[in-house]
Amino acid sequence: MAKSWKMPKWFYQLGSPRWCYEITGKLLPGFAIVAALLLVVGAVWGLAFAPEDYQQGNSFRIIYVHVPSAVLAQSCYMLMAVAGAISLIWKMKVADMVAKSCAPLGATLAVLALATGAIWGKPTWGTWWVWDARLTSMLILLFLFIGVYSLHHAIDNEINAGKAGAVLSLVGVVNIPIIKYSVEWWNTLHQTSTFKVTEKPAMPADMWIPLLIMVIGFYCFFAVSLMLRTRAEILEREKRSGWVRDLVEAR
Amino acid sequence: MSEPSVDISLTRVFWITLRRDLLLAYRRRNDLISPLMFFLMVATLFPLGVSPEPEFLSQVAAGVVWVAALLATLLSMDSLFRSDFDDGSLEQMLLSPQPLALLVLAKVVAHWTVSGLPLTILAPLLGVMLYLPGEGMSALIFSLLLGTPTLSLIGAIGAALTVGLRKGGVLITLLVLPLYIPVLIFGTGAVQAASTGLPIGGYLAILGAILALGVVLTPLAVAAGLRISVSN
Amino acid sequence: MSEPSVDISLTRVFWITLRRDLLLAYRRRNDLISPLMFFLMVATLFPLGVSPEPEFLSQVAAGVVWVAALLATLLSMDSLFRSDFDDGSLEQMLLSPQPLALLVLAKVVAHWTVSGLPLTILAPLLGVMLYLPGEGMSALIFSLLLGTPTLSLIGAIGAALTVGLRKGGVLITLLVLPLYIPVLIFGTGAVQAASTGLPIGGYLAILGAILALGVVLTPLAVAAGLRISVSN
Amino acid sequence: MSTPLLEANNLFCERDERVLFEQLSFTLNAGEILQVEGPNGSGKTTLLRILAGLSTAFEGELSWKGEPMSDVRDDFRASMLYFGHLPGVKATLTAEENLRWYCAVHPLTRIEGVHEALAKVGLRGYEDVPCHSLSAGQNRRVSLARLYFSEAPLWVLDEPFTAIDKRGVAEKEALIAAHAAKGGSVILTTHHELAIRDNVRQLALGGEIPR
Amino acid sequence: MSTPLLEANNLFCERDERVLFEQLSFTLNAGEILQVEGPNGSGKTTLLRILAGLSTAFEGELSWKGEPMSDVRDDFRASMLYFGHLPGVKATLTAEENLRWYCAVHPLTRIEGVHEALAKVGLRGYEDVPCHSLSAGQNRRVSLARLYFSEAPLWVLDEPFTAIDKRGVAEKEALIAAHAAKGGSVILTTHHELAIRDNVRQLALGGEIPR
Ligand code: HEM
Ligand SMILES: Nc1ncnc2c1ncn2[C@@H]1O[C@H](COP(=O)(O)OP(=O)(O)OP(=O)(O)O)[C@@H](O)[C@H]1O
Ligand SMILES: Nc1ncnc2c1ncn2[C@@H]1O[C@H](COP(=O)(O)OP(=O)(O)OP(=O)(O)O)[C@@H](O)[C@H]1O
Ligand SMILES: [Mg+2]
Ligand SMILES: [Mg+2]
Repeated sequence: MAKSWKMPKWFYQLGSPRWCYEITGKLLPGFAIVAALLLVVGAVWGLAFAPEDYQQGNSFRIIYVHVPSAVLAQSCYMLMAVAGAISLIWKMKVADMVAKSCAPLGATLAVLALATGAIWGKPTWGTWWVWDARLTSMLILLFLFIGVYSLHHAIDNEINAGKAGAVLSLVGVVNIPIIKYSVEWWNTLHQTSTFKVTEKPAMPADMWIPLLIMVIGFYCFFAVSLMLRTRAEILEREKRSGWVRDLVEAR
Repeated sequence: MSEPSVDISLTRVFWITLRRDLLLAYRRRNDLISPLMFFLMVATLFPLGVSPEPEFLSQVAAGVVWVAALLATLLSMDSLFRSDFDDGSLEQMLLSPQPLALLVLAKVVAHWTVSGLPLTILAPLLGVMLYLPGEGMSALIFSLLLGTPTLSLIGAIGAALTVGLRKGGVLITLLVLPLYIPVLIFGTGAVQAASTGLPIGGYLAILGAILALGVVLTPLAVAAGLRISVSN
Repeated sequence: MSEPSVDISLTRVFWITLRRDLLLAYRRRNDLISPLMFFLMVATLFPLGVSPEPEFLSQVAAGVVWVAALLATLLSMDSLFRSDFDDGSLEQMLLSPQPLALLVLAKVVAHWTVSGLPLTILAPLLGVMLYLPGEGMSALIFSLLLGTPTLSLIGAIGAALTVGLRKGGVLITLLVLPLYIPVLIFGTGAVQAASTGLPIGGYLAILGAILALGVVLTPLAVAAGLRISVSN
Repeated sequence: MSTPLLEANNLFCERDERVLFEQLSFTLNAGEILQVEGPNGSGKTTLLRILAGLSTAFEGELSWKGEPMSDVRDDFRASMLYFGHLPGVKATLTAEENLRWYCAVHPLTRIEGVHEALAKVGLRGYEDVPCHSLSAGQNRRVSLARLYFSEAPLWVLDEPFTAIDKRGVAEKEALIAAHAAKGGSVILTTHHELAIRDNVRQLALGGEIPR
Repeated sequence: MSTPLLEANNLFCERDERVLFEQLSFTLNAGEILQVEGPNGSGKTTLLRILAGLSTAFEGELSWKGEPMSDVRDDFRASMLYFGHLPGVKATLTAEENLRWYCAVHPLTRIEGVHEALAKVGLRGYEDVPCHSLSAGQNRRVSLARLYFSEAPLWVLDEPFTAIDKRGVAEKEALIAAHAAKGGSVILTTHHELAIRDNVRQLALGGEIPR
């Protein structure tokens, strides 16, 4: 195992659960407000004011949930793997907690992306499901999330569960490009899909600006839920330490 | 104090561990035929459950054989470290000063020799049973030959991570199957390409590359997984 | 001396054993989703490995779902008695004056509740993913509802006979798969009949009859198998 | 003379062509303790499993209260408590859940006694801990707790003191002696020196018995 | 004063929110025997697994020959023989095959000594029997045979006498004493009363130690 490389001081500070708890406590309200604002603005704009799609009518509006959740699910996996790697190499507790919190969030997002996609698919493609490259790799991503989540919960010992989850998500990271590549190749070989999810529809600004707002809003919302989960995790694991006791008594 | 560990060369440790695992497999040689029978039976169930028509079967043969090989490997994976864990041999392996990744690699090689290799050898029989076009046959064999070791290697990661858990058998499936998908896609891709007269070099090259990557990286992940599982 | 055994009524013993096994399953509730995920994944492997085309998939959907359900049941079967054997609970069961067949039946019912039943509930989702024609859906559900308990019962025989062996996991497949074939044939038959608009009453009646026979006979066979395995 | 509780007549057993015992006959009466002695591998566990009915790989006759064992199997099972090398404790259940299930399938037990029995074996405070988080000795204590609430007249105990600490051993010995004093019977094996002296008979297996 | 072989500094370990030990410090020198004592569940096995490097669930420092353990892990592993609750014997291999493999992966062993060691633990005549056909005690004897041909300076033995008959225990005790006399070190736990008196130090874990 790598001996600790020298890292900047803030990096180690981040590793202290207490510092992390305090800093997220300060950041939380800001993020929460921004998330709420962006989501409301984006949703109202996207759902009520953006123009109708000339082909799909109003059904396209589901894009405002679908794309953010799909994009975020992938980022979430990367975050989980990076946090896992950090916790493995530098034995940083907080990174471990972040990684643990990512798995259920990511799985939820993946389910959301799949569900909205399926709902969207019914009117546009006339079917709930197509074995298209995008869809398939999203499904596999969901499987990976569920795998990490199950492993976390199958191991009783917190620390070992974290390490095991980290090893698995790292292995998954190596595999994700391979999966993406293979699925795409496989699909282009067999199926000439009439609908390409990959191609960005030439959207008017009125359509994509709310989409962008929604995406950013989703990210902020994700940050909020991640912080909340991580904070709960910190309290749970550090409950015997002095500062948590003080905190509880202060309540 | 650590000179003697240099004495026993790493290759020797590898061979002895390989030999031990092959011996273990040989002692329980009735179990050896089981993955093969599973393999055969999935290929039998399929015509029974779906459709026995030759034209239909010959289209799907490559996929069915590959899926069957994948499931057979998966099924046999759980036992890779379980008995070592249960009887304490695994602890002794971890306490050995020899590189754990090396011992792991030896075990995986032994596992493949008694599961993936026989599957590959048996595959043409299945191909015939499912009316696989003759041109696809050699592609089937080569793709399995390059693909099944990767399946064993990836499966070993799942086995290592779940060995400490009671009832790991099904969880391992969950962890490992998503990682198997590229191998499956390139494997069947090769056979289908061959059946339609296309070149298969590209597919085999990719399968080979994945295997090479796997041989280098997975033993490390497996070793890490084992240390985690035992320290539980 | 034997009056107290009359006291504890047989129904109570059945319920308590059932409750215990459900509790055990609940304690490891994460394991519960694993057979389901396996089920889902096999259904995913198939389009990946064979062909993703809707017309093709809709033809084979019934067979693939059934084969996946069968394999998922099979995979989870091995653990039915293994942990009881390993920790000595099985010995205590055999030494109880209560009818062993009854205890066995309770265990199988618990097993089905946490494996076959969820599989049946999940099956429509797979049906949709594989483009099963809408008319076949209810036939799929009913055939699985009648078929999966039989699979659990038959699987229990295999589990009982192999529990004393190290590495039984694969041998059980060998023993059990041939016995599964009739269930598979009538199950997929029902769905295919429904998809083409034919009546399915006959198929379901046969599945029901097999199940009734199984409930009566298999617990006895399982009990005998367990006594043999333990006395080894 | 009253009929003995358990009677073994002319038992013969071999494993892998090694004769473990032959022409082995003995009786066990109510209130007696029979200690099966012998070095490692002399066949003590094998004998106990035969007596309990777990193994059928033997020749000879067994009778229970004067009747052939095969006729009264169920009565015998109801009257016996068996403690083997494997403790019969499910790792994911708590100690209490384990014992409650045992009570359900074994009639001669007092389910009310479970809680108290756990306290007596020193597991107070561990009632809610799943057994896989218990130490080796604690796991065996869970199984031994059955001795406190079972009303089975015959106890068959294979190495009950393994992994138990000294105080635990002394308590269990006292319990065994009390059981015998109340008219119960015990067959046990142990490599410890038994402190009980009353009503104890030895049965030696194997050529050379370490003394 | 020479640097101690093994040094533990301020160890802390808790399991399921129960503190097993805290501020535990001790040293072990060449030629010493350290007996870890404590009732069931006091953390003996946990401590031994931590020392052996099998468990990482602790806080505090360990050092080996004066250097931090993490730097000299491999040297430490090569110098240690660990005997745990699980004997590490494969059931389908014979005793000899089991021990030969052990020799291959552990450098400080004399492979020529395997045969003789098996005879010494009383398994002469059982060389060709797969271990699943051995009794509980014989299985543990297979694993204990390692003590006869290992040249590792440090032995870590968790309940080595479990399931071993009286004569076996006496022999193993003599062996341990001889190892210490030759300058080897031993850490062991046992619920038996140790007959060895020289160079033995006790380390008590848990509140109440049965005496
Ligand atoms: C279950 C079904 C579906 C799944 C799993 C799915 C999945 C995805 C994924 C993974 C992305 C990628 C986001 C990124 O990385 O940029 C995406 C984007 C997108 N999807 Fe879907 N999708 C589904 C159905 C649909 C349907 C039915 C439509 C509309 C016809 C659709 C339209 C889009 C669009 C327009 C984008 C944005 C493309 C871009 O910005 O690159 N999707 N979807
Ligand atoms: N896997 C585990 N998870 C959580 N707690 C555990 C685990 N294993 C043991 N413990 C707890 O740690 C404590 C010490 O266990 P340990 O096995 O070290 O005891 P011990 O001293 O070796 O006892 P014995 O004499 O019974 O072998 C016990 O109270 C037990 O409840
Ligand atoms: N499953 C088996 N198959 C064949 N032979 C066996 C089997 N189990 C035990 N034996 C043999 O039977 C003999 C007696 O074993 P048993 O377990 O009864 O001994 P024991 O007296 O209980 O010993 P211990 O004190 O070690 O527990 C041993 O020599 C062993 O080799
Ligand atoms: Mg014995
Ligand atoms: Mg212990």
